[in-house]
Amino acid sequence: MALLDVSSLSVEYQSLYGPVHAVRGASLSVSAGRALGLVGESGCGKTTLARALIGVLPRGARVTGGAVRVDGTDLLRLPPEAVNEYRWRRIAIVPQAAMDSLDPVQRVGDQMVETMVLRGGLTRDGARARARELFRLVGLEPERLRLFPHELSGGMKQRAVIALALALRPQLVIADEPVTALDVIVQHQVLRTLRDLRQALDLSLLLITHDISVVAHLCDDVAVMYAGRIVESGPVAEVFARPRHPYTMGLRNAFPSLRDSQEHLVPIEGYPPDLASPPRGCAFAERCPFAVPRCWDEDPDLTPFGDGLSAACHRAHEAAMLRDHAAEAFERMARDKTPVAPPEAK
Amino acid sequence: MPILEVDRLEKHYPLHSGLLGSLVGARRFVHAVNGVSFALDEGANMGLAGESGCGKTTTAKLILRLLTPTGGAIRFAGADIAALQGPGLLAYRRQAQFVFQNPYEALNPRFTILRAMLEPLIVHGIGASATDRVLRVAEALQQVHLDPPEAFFMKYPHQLSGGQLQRVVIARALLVGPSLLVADEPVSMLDVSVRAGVLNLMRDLTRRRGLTTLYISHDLALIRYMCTTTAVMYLGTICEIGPTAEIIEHPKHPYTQALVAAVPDPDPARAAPAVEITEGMPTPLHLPPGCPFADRCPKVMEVCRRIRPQLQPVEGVQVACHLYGEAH
Amino acid sequence: MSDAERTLALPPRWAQATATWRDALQTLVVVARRDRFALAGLIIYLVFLVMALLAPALAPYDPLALNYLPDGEVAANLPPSTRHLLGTTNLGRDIFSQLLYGARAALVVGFVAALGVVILGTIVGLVAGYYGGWVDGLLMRAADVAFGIPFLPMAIVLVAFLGPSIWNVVLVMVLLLWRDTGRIIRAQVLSLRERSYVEAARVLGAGHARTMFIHIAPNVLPLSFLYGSLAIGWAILTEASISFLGFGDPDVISWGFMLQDAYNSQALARQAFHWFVPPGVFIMLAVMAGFFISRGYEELLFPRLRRR
Amino acid sequence: MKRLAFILSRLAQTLLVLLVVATILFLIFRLMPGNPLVAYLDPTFTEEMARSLRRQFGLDKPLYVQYLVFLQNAVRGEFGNSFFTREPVAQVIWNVLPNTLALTLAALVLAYAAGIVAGAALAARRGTRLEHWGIPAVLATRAAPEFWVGMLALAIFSFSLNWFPFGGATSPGSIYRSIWAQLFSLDFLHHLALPALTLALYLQGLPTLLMRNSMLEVMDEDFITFCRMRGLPERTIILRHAARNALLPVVTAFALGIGYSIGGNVIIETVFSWPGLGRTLVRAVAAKDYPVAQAAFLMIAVVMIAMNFLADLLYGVLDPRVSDERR
Repeated sequence: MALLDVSSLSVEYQSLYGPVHAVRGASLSVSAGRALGLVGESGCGKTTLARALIGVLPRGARVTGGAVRVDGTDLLRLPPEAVNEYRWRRIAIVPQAAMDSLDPVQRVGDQMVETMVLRGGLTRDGARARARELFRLVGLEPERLRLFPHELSGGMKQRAVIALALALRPQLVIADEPVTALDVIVQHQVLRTLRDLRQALDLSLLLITHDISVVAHLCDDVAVMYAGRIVESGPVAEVFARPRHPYTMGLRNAFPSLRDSQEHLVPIEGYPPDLASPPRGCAFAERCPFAVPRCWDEDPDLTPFGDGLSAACHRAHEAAMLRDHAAEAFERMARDKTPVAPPEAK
Repeated sequence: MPILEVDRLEKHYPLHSGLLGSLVGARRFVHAVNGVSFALDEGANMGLAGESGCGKTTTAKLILRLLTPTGGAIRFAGADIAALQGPGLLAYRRQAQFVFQNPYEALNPRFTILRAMLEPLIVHGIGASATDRVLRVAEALQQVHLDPPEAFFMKYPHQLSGGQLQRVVIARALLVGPSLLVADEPVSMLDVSVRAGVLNLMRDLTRRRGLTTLYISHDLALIRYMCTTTAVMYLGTICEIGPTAEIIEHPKHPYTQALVAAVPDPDPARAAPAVEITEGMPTPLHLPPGCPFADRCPKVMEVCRRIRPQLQPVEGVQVACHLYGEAH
Repeated sequence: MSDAERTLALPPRWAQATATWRDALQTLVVVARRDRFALAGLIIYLVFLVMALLAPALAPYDPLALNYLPDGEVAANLPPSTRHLLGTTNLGRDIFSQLLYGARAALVVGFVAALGVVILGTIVGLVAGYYGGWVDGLLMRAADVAFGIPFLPMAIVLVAFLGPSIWNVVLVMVLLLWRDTGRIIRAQVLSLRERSYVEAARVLGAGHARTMFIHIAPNVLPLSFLYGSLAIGWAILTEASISFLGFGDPDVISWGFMLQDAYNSQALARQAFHWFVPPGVFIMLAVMAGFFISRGYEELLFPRLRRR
Repeated sequence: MKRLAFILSRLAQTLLVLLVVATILFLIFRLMPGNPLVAYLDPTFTEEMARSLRRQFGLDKPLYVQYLVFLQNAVRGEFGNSFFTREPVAQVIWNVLPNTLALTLAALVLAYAAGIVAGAALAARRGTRLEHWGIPAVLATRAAPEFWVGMLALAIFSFSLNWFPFGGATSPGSIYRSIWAQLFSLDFLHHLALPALTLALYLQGLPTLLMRNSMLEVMDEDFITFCRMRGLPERTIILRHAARNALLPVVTAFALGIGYSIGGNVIIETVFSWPGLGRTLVRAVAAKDYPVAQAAFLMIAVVMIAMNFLADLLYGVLDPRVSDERR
């Protein structure tokens, strides 16, 4: 059984212009000891999803449906105090704004000790010793526990927040864009620390990022999110080598690669839909060169295709053929600004 | 003759430590740019790579005369731009244009797109009549694939997406007919799926017009896609410069090696060998007399801490590193 | 359609710079619609405006004239009645008429001083924030000094020296109160200066003056407006205080003057609430109106404080 | 070391401001229309007597000499004699200074204690009826003229109900062994109550509104969200993390608030006939008693600037980022 199992989760929040459907029936699962990468563009709902998992949504946002099961228990059905049994003890999070996530007027060490004393039932001395141990674990000198957050560099703050996430020995850590604000070299080193920690502590990881390369680097599985839904998921190597959803195909050609000199980038024409009024059919139809009339009317479900692969596309069964045409089709769409006629399906 | 020549460029900021501090303490300086030299031929393009704080954006702003250098010279078509004033400066501003990192901030929120685009025409007195100017704006918008242009005229920046805004910024930069274009992280604020469109557009437009282009980015993959030449900056100096392919495939300077190795690859099969260096660039405050990278360098030698290495040709590129020098 | 035709089909406003003033008024309407308190503030100002304009027509008596009873006695210390709606002062002056005339002083002082404060503060803030360096240092040290001067004592001393005139009161307020607006606008300009569009204006060839007044100023004017509506309140309050202390213009009837008159004429001991309650309420309403409007405006500008 | 440098640089700035304010004061009293002696000189004085008086007050010397003498005297606390009572000015000032400090500090402490609690409560009750009407009510206390509130208080509590004295700081005829005995006597506190409460009512508006805004802002910060994610108890989050950070701007306001409150004392002291610096200033200006006016003004400025400086230091202690700030 999966450690974390999210099914058909929906979250909406109130804006000045009415409800925004940030997450629209997203499903994913993380097995014990595995790392899942959740990739998507900004505004696709991945951060809202993460905050729903830890049970701290922004003001005005609420879960409107679905389930978040940890070891089979649905957290959304538990009373608030019972959720605390899971929060931080089973699932911890390294939030997106890790740089600003520490109280600026308190020493880093005090914040760690506070968490361990109030949430983990440790004594102050025990907590202090554990804080030193955790700092060493994430590659920081224990002396730095005495510093204030503003006295740490960006990479150090990120590591301190990771140490804080590990404080109560959780099984699953959610890391929301853990390296986005960091420089390339620091980024690389923090990612490696995460990978080492995963092995050393047998952690499960849910890594949220917009950067496909980071997922490829660190994760076993990947889930691709678009406009509040998971459109494709499966083992990393399989999904990137043989994508079944046109969005994933498009993304593959939209990134420059450092080690490929002869490539030609192909953009995905258009922009993600406005989630205040999501389209009736497939949210990607507007930007998809392969859209057929059915796509505009009917939102496809995430359907399993064996080997742990799933995709939400009406034409996923023709994926191999679509893949061959993908670069050319996206290119033509970008040039003509109209959906190209889909290759004939038989 | 190169159209743009940057010669031992320096920019030092005095560090403020209050009224009293400036009275008692010695004045300290941040060495943002510390002796950068390179030259660009007409129509050439170059990428300036490096981590944040390495001085790449300061270099760009110096070239655009948004800042004035504290040392060295920038020559555009042979003339030093530091001395430009009044009409001379205005003429230079028609020649050198900038594409900003953050398109959401590069357009005045209180100006409509049309008004924002008319601004450079008004300032430079381009266009015979109001109608003529509007037609020029329409044409420029069409060139960046914002079609039909008049649909965008009365829009305010917050009504457009990031990709559209960056296209407007590019169109506005090209409106005055520049010969040099500097782009500072032109797509880093954009969604991944629209980045490729903006990059392709910039590549097409600059090539077709034969523009001299300088791309500034922390993203080596982007530079590889856009540029034939690359310079890698570290702590205000260029540590390696040469043809892009050579620099990325066979980096010479230990810093370049670390930088290249740190870039994750979308293809999990091609993991790069790791290069160990310590985390975090120091602030450019106390510059050591020797190589600026010495403190983090895995291959540091005794000479590195004494003598600052100069750029010298090594296998088709130029490298500032004692590893490749004559015996010391 | 040809390009030229398309251009001509554009609305005539196409070349307009920015519609700052129209924006400000439109925003005011939006604010009033969203926020009932802001609407109340606007209505209060409108009522006072009508009072001030029509005071001679509405007032039943000359506010400074001594009134007599039919038997020839001075009509002093009368309680409210139909003849004298709010009674009379100890010298037999009609309190209701004084109250109406008082709106004139309040509005003139409030609006003129606020305008002066905002104009001076905005210009100082723009120049200091934009140029930075020693210009900024000098102007901000000047603001420090202005903050180091005790406001009301200085106002009293200056008015005492310059002579008790309503315009001196206004002048003193402008000289001393620009500091708040100046600092806020400077901070805003400093943050705007970091925005690329200000650099963009420079790269595109705009000079310093053009950058400051065409590109930056429209973006700080909403803030000036906000501080302006607050300053109206402060100015009315200050004028009342100065009058109460006896340094006001003796030829102008203001609410502060009425309160001073009441205080010095033992109205408290006589429990003449009809005399000293109404002017205080009017001052309070005028100041609150400014607060309400600025608050509604603030919530629109800084949505983080929004109540929802 | 860094902290010492911070304190010294603030001190230097404070002294500079004080010097400039003193200079402005000097210039106002020397250059304004009407020589300071005009009020003193009787038209019946002969030219000879006037000249000797000018010499006596040092007014025959060049301006810069007068300025230096003024500064020297100011530092030594020498302000000459009152034009009217002939008392030494220093004596006049020292007599009333404790009253002003007692009134101001009592009101400030009350106002900030109440304001911080009320502001936090308003923030916690966001979107409720309490907030909807509470804020306009607080605004009303800021908008109501202090002297008018004082008049109402006097009319109701003193003249009508007879609970409090009509004014002054002590009952007529009271004699105390020392200034401290006076300040802590019941009689003094009885006199102090009404003016201090009136002033506090006016002053609490600023901390209340600021604390509320600041709390709301802090509660939206990422580090508070992170505390929630860690499952910390709500009490801990609000008291240990949110309130402490939210207090920072309130402390800054305290510094500026002191300025307004000391200035505002002029009003409160006049209404309640409180023998303090403000009332002394008003009476001296009205009577054209320039030596007293000048000294009272300078003293008010000194108290205000000194308190600003202390508030600055307090801020440096509360926020570790400030004293390290490098710009």
